[in-house]
Amino acid sequence: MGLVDIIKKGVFVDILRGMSVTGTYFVENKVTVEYPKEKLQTYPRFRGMHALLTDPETGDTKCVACMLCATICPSRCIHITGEVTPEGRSHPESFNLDLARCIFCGLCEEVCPVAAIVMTKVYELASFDKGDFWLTKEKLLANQVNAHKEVFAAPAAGAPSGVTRDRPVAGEEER
Amino acid sequence: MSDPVAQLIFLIVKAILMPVLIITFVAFVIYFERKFAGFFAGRVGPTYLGPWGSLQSFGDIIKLLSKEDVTPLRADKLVFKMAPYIAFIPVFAVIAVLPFGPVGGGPNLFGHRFDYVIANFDAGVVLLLAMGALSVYGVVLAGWSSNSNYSLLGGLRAGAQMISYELAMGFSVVGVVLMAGSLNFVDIVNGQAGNFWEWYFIPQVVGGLVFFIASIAELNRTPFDLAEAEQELVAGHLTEYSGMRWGMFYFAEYVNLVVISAIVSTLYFGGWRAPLTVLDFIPGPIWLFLKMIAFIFLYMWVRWTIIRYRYNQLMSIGWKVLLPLSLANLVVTAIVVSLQG
Amino acid sequence: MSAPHDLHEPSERLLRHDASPPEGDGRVREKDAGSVRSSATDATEDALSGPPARSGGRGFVPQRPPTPPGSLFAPGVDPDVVVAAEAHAAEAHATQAHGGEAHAGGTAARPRPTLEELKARKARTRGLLERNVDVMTVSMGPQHPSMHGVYRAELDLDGEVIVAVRPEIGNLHRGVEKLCEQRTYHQIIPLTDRLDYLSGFAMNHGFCEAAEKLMGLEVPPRARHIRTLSSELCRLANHIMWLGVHIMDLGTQTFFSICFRDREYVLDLFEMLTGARLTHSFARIGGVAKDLPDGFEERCRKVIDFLPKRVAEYERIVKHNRIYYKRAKNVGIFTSEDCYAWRVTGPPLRAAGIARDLRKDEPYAAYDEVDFEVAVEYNADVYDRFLVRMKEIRESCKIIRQCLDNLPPGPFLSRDMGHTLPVKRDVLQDSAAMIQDFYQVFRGPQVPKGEVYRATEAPKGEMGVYIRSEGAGTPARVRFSTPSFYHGQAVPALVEGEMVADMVAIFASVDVVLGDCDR
Amino acid sequence: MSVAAGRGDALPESLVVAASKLEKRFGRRLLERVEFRGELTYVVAPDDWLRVLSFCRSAPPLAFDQLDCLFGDHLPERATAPFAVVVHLLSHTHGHRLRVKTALVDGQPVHTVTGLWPSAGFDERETWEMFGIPFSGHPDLRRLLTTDDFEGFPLRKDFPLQGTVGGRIRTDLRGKI
Repeated sequence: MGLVDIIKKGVFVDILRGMSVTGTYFVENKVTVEYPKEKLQTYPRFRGMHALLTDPETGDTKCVACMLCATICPSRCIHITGEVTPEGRSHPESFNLDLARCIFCGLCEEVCPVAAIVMTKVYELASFDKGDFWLTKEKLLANQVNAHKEVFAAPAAGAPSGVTRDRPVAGEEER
Repeated sequence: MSDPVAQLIFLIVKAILMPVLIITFVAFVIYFERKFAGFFAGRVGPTYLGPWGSLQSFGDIIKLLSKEDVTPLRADKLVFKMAPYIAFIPVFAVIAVLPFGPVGGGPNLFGHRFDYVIANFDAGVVLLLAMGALSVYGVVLAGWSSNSNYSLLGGLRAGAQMISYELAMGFSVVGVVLMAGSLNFVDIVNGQAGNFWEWYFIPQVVGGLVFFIASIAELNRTPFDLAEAEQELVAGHLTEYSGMRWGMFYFAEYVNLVVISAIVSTLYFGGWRAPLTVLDFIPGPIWLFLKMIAFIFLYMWVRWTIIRYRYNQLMSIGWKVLLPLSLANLVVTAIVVSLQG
Repeated sequence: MSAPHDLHEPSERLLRHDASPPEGDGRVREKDAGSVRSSATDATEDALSGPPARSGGRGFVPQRPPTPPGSLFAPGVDPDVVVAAEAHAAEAHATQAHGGEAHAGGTAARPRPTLEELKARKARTRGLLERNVDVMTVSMGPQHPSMHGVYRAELDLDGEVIVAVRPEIGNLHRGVEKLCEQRTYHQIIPLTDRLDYLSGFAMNHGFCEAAEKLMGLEVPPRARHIRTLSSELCRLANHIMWLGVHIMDLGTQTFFSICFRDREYVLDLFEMLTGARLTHSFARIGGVAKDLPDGFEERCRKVIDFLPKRVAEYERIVKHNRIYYKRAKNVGIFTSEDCYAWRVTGPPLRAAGIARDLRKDEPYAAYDEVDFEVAVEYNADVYDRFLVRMKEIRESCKIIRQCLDNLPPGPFLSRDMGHTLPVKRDVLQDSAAMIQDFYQVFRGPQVPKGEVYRATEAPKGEMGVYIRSEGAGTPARVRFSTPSFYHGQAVPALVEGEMVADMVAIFASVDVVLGDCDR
Repeated sequence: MSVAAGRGDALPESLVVAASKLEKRFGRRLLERVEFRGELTYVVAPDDWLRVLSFCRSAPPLAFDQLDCLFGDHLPERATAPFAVVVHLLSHTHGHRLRVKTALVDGQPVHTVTGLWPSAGFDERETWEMFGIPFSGHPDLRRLLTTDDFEGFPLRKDFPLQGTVGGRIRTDLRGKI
């Protein structure tokens, strides 16, 4: 413990050094995203609330009720009843998804052989009503406006837009 | 209007105005603490209530008032309810003896003499130390009466900590008292008349540092916030408090912050005096206010940067480092003052 | 040697850390210890830190020699520790026995304590441990602000000294192992995310490595590189968050925010890559779910260029801060023997001077193709665990950069029909892939009968996965031998004799996540 | 790159040495020896459990100084001894791993190994609560992960995946704690 160390301790070099760092943070640009006011854009792979896509030819869902998604689902949250239409097409009579059970793993989207079920960019899922978590076929079809553009269907018009903010890039936005 | 009557009226006005001003100021200090805590962490702090969130403290008060006031089943109810007041009231008493402008001299307001101090009290420093010691009781009693292990530990820590730091604080103040030759804050400020190199922080640099560190301990702020050490003791002595009772402790803490920063400026940084005599045209209270703000900011900066000492380390610093340092400072000051005098 | 009568001693002794293991295995594996010393980082700042061996400064605990009053703010420097350390340093310097690990400062070699010295230091820093004192029992957790998750510890306190700890876990038990027995291998992957939810991909990865070992499946090189990259990103996210939480536990709330700010960049990358921020579910049997997206590489490079700078800033705040030094140095000493006995792995083990890293020792994914150093420190205390993690952040950045540089072309998922889910694009275009899709979903992969155990280096320690297969598409028994489970168990051995304030510091320093612990 | 990143299915050399030592010491009391994917498994009788493991722990060529994990298993298709306790050992000295198993009937105790590796404490508690395999000599054999009033042994194959067991709100304790 030399004299230099004692002097350094006496004038609080170590603490002042730390304070200089927080001091720079004090004046730097802030990274806070004030959430309800401004929202971040999700990435194309983001796994949000599900949607069923419509087949533009028939106007009905693309789903053929093959049960793959219901089978692969680790939390067993998809319930499908299939039927055959008069034209001979396999078709889900009911397609229910229990969002309260869903763990958003994305396996249903991955295994779907006709790209009917997709995960969208909707992530604000809180609700006061438990019934809102029971997604029927109609709700899932209506949600396809929020689907990511990159999936295999063309994006439907009228997707809602909010005040969005770009992601901060490390080392760029600040300082 | 005779002079005594005018003085009485002035006294009443000052006695009402000062606490009100301090409380309003404290509300904003709390807001700035939260805002700056955010800034130091790269966040933005409160933004919603009022412009830039500036009314946040008032929102807090409304929230605290509307919350349920829970008293633990097996708490010592009388003590439990008294403790916040015991913590709250003594800190105000010190305000009375702090000068915030020139005292004495000729008539300066409506043809009468207006003293910028509530009480020109000859033993002001003693009052400061006594009241500081009293406010510990609030913490200790709160810890004891809550009937919770965490509270008890917090109260014990607070008691031990304040006693040991009170000593170092007292001895370091004596250096200033010796230099000023008086226990009166007014005389202490008058002793620092002149430019900023006449202030006591240069001859009393060691005492000033000790006083500053001890004052952080007195304020219960990081790195000495062991009494309520959130990460260890949940909230220490405040664990069982809720609603406005908790709010009073919280408020007392910030009143204390304001008062202590005023005291540091008064003892070592010339009080209401301007740093250069050419700047004397700016009134004294403004200088005091600016100095207080600077110290409050410094306290915040320290709090949001560095981490907490452990209990035994705190005690060993208090007894093994700060106390000997302040004693040495006292001896040296005494020798120098007696040689000069 | 095998003396069963040794094992019938009173129960208390068996579970305590002082149950000394039999002789013959106290050897510290000095496996290329010299080469792993990274000397680059901060030579100049070491001057401030003073003598490296310093007593805990616990003057008021009885039975310990009173520490002499040191200089300003310094606790008494234990003369014998310093003498021993200096002797050791001189010896190391003179003989260069360990391969010349003289510090970059050039003046003094950092002393490397032997196991015996560490034991002695531990015995000295632990306070009075009398069982029959009047104790105050405090229940710490599950709702304590600094208990990570829902861990609960009942502390017996003698004043501020912890006399005994009784850990209680299980508040987050979800029965993952039971669920795994009912799910195909593909379905288990999302469940593994939820083990250590702070580093989800590392958990995916560990399970997939085990399953691939069971199946004898080969992973394409591109997939292995993407896995390595993602695992290291997990390590970054985990260690940065660890730093924030650890320093917050010592008293500065600011750290929590600023570290979360930087973790956000990593999570951002994960959202871009996997579609989720925490529960990635990204690894697949035979590869990864998706290829790197456009623009990922550029962003990723920015992050890994940026994070080491940030970490250097954080080190400016805490590394030589006298308070952090006092709070962390010689606190929670856990020697390599203790680590073996309690199966404490990962950074705490590496902080005890053992260069044990499964990435090097039992390489998986692309770890044998990248160049990195195992972070090792020698004092086995909280401070050294901090140093190890900071080094690991830098090394992870290095690994990620190499993965990006050397990313081989080719498939990101094995084309093996029998074991892997097909790539989505193929399913839509190719009927064979569609058949494979149906087969995999309804039956699961083709797995031979047998059992495997595969351990991987998760950010928190070694994560072992045991799978026993009966040949069906679902495993017959899965066991996740997760690091936090054992770290949580070792808490009594870690903290008994320390003080309450150290409980939070030490508990954070071994990095326990309750999802990982309770499974 | 093949399984386990190029390690192949061959046993590491140090493990071969260790295995020969172990076999020399215990001979026919090692009931079964399985090699699979470069991992070595021995099955021992429950009575030999502690003896074999303490040999593994202390004999220098084996020197298994770390217990990687200990857990139970249930094989209802095995009529005689449907339960198993599996131990994974790791030697930091040599860097090899070993698996040791024992087969048990329902309720048959097996000796604790907490004296050899303290880290077995939680493992054995978990095995006991999940499979009902008692460990004689364990210092603190209580439920670990489930609630105190949990009934049954959840990881047995006959235990249902869904349903409610235990975890009731203890109204009977109201006012007493």
